[in-house]
Amino acid sequence: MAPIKRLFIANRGEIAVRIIRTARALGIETVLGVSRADSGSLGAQLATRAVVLGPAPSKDSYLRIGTVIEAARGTGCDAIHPGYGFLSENRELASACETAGLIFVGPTPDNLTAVGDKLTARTHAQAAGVPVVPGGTVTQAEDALALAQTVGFPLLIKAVAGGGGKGMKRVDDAAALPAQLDLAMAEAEAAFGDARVYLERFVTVGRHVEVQIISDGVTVLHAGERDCSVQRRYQKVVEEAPAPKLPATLRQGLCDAAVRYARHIGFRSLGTVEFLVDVERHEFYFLEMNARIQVEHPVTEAITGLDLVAAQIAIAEGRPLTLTQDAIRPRGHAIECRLNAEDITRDFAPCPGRVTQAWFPPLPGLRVDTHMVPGAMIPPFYDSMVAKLIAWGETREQAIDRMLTALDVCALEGVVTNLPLHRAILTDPAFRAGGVDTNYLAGLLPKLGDRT
Amino acid sequence: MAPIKRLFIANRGEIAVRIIRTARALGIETVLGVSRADSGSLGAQLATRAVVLGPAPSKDSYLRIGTVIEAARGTGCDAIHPGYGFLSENRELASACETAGLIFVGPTPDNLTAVGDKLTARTHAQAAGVPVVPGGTVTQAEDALALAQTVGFPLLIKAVAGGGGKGMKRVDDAAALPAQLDLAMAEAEAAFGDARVYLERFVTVGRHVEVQIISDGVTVLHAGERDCSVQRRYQKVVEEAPAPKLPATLRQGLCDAAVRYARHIGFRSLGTVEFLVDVERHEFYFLEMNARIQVEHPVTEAITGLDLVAAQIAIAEGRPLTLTQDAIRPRGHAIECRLNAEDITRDFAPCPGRVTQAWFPPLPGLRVDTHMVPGAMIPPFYDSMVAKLIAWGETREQAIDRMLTALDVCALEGVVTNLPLHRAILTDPAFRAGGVDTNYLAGLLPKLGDRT
Amino acid sequence: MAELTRTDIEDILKLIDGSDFDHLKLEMGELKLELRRRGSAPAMTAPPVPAPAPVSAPVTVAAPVTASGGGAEIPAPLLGTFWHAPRPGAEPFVKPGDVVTAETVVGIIEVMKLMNSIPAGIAGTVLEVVAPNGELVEHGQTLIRIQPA
Amino acid sequence: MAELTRTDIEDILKLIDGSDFDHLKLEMGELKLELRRRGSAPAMTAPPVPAPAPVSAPVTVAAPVTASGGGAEIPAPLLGTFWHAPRPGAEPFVKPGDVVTAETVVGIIEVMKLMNSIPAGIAGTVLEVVAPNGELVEHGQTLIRIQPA
Repeated sequence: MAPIKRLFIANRGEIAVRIIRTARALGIETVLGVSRADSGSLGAQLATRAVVLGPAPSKDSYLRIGTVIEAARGTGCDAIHPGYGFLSENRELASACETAGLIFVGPTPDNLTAVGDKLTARTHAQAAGVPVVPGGTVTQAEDALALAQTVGFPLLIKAVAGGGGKGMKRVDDAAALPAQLDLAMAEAEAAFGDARVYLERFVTVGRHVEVQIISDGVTVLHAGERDCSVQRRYQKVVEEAPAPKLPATLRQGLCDAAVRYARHIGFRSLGTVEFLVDVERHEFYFLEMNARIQVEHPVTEAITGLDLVAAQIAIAEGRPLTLTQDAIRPRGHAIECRLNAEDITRDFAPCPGRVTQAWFPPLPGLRVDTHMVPGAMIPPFYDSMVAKLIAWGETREQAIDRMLTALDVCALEGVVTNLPLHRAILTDPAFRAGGVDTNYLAGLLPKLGDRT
Repeated sequence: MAPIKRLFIANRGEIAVRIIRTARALGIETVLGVSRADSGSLGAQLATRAVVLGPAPSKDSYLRIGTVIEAARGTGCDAIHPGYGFLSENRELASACETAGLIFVGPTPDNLTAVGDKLTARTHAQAAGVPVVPGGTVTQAEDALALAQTVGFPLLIKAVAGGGGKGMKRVDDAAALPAQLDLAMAEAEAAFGDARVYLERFVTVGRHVEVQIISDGVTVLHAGERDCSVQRRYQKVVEEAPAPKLPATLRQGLCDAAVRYARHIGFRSLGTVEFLVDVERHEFYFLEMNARIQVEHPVTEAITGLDLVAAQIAIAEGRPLTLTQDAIRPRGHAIECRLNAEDITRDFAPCPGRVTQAWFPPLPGLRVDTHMVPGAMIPPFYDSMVAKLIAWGETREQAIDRMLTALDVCALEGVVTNLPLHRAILTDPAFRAGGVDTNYLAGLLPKLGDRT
Repeated sequence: MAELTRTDIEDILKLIDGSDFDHLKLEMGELKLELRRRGSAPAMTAPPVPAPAPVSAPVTVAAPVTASGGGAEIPAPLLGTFWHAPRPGAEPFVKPGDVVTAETVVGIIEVMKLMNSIPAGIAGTVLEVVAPNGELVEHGQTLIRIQPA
Repeated sequence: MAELTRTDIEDILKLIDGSDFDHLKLEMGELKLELRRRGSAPAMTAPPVPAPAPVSAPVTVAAPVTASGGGAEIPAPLLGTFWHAPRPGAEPFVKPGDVVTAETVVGIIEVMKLMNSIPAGIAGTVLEVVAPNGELVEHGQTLIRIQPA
């Protein structure tokens, strides 16, 4: 066990502040590596020390592994916390930490390899008995109908040699299959010189549900699930815990599968196993595992009372988990809104600039993770998230109402934000009913013009 | 019923921000009357509009009734919220509002008269059957022993014509009474030309416990009690709800008595009935009623989930209470620390100045009511309170631990504060055991030198 | 949110004092700072620096300061309703071009039916009556502008 | 917490541009702003204004700027360990008084065993080697000061 005394934070924005918060509570000093553009940020002010890694562009600062290692060593740090995004799942950084004698506050390099690419991750899932989207390769037309029996309809035909959705065909019933298959195989042959196609179940109504994993490599715990189905172009917008209207057996199945997966790969740290829940079939499929703290971790913290960053640090220090599965008892409901500096009336164009006012009301049950203060700069170089509002309530309805109050009362001036989008979602009957799927937001957006 | 559209706030500091918070949530516009010294304050920034009432000294700005009325009318307000302190319990302001056709967000002028001076308030308590400190006037030595039977020992002898503790004598038993009484009467005769003396029970071990009243003039509810025994020179430092280690019968007795008192005087608004709890005798005595929102109201909000300011506004608008006593179900424990800009190592000298950093961590269960932002000025003209930290927990211990984390993690720089005092109290075994009396803090202070 | 602290202003003053410059004019958003070395300006001498009320809020200052257009601004000594004339329909106390002494009444501020006469406080010629008739003036808000004699 | 925004600085520049002054020196806490009209200064001409990184943090700027003591400050082009000499015990690349060209190597910055040679970037005379040997330099931190030729 190696207690961390001085932690290098290789990140920025709200997550840097979030990590500093827990480090301060644990009596750990912090050094924040910042780009020039972030040298005046709240994180830089709150850290024990801030060092400039390089100029504003991420590739010249936040993404430079050597610079990060050098900065951590040169400032006397004994550990590196990578936050999320940037280098957080970079195997090379984790390995460089080992070489340099630094603790990487994250999983082992081997863990990162195991979850690093989709195909490897899927193979591990199958080996662990975790369901994946049913499908398979077809080389001859006669095999296809047999496979289609298993996969079900609708299904997708993809060229094995293809990618990026090119030449994908949706088939809704068995009658249409032979003709579509012939066509797809001919096209694949013509385009890639390889006629093999892949048949995969097409999920019409899917929900994005993920399970929080906490593991010291021996004890593997889950802290319940989060529903992140409200997405725009695969970007999560609103998250909540627990997942509303999820049948108990499905919920338990997800959590068990996530633990099974983590145990199978010998995962050691915080992580999240993401699933696609097939609403019509009451089934779920493994999507991927994120081997880092996630943006939406606070909704889990809100219902469990855990400090996930503290748990992550303790695991990195080599402490065995004292927490037990029974001691994790979720209570109430929590919802998170990602406030982004973007203009929803101009196709969500990012709106960098200087914030003139940033005040969030001290509402009971509300937590705001932000790096915004009056005068703070939102640089154009990074993502546009400026604050995460997390509302907790005894019930889902109470949590939503609290969030609406928070949105009404908060003052964030000087930049345009997506606050009206959140208000529209939270007042929308379909969302309030609970359990929307990943198509939901795309369907809501066209109606926004009338309301906002 | 007259819905308030635009509310004039005749106050400053954190309570101005607190009132603006609820007004924003209710869709009510706000005008903040500020002194010149406060024209750049957070409240002035967050209010719909701010007007300068006058120069910095309170008597030339916040305490000017005519100016406040004129400012409220001139800015199109239909109501005035007086906050706490300043004009909050000023009968003249309440009357002037009536005359000017403005809603006073507080009790009626008659209510204010009923609680305005100690003697009237005590008379009302007796009429309402609410216990007061036992005592009575003695004109002859022979009556004294009989009265002393009722009052009990120790008791205090005071000259009726005296005041301010002058010539007070503590008598610990009946044997000592005759001689002390003779002496006291002779001294009173010599000093004031009036030999009459007053005998009053002396409470050796007393706790300050108060009950939150919410009344629309017809329905009188209580929202439980608060313990404010941690005081320095009658200034509350730490408050909590519920009162720890208070026997259930005593708690019920306090709440019933408070409701009885409020009902007796036809009280209509938010108010607090303060009691002295005689720990050794398991009795309690009426002290006074505060006819306004109190500094420590958030601890009640934290355990009940109520928005007391919203309730106060609704009552002022003439809405009958829809809340019922049964619906108020306190849960968990809450504690409040008043962070003051004062130097506890220099006899609590106020430390006005400019705050360079003001950051409070978004800890679950923590609420911070403050008007501090980086660059905020703490003027030397008013009280030195800069923030109220309110921590809620399932248990008292959890609430205290959360508060300690908040104190460790928060960053309030540029001015000296009493934060070390709060840390000392919250880690002190006697306080953690719960149920300290009003002598507690005076006893703790001398030990602080060694610790801080 | 640019804000200068008292210390900042003092620092600037010290720098200007130690320099050869006669005139500094600084405009930063809401803040206008104009400094003129004594003797160099044609108008009245400026007071060293007004009291350091936070400059970010939309609040004018009370002490007479040099206005960009020249002349001294007479601030409201208290909050109330400003009246140009002693009663409705009467002639205003002053109008542009009038010559006043420090004692000349230039208006009335009413607070709760109490009428407060406002003297010019400085001798000169009225340039402009700034605050509208019958409306609320805040403490420190400019009532009239006077070109000092 | 005094902080000037980019707009503020541009406003100040505009004011100075429109004035007769040749030199403005402003010190506010951490911030030092020195402006000299082109042609009036004996030293190198100052760039219009450095990139507006927030000025409150204790971070020196990267682009060469006029130092109060005169001379140009050569900033670290990247973060790493700064070495005065090519190897321990060897003579330092440069010392005060040395005449350098823009290509003269003045030090090495080591990042993960990779040695990056740092050229002076400007011809002149070395005034001071500012950054200590063998210690971490941040991106933009001053390495050495040079009196331009």
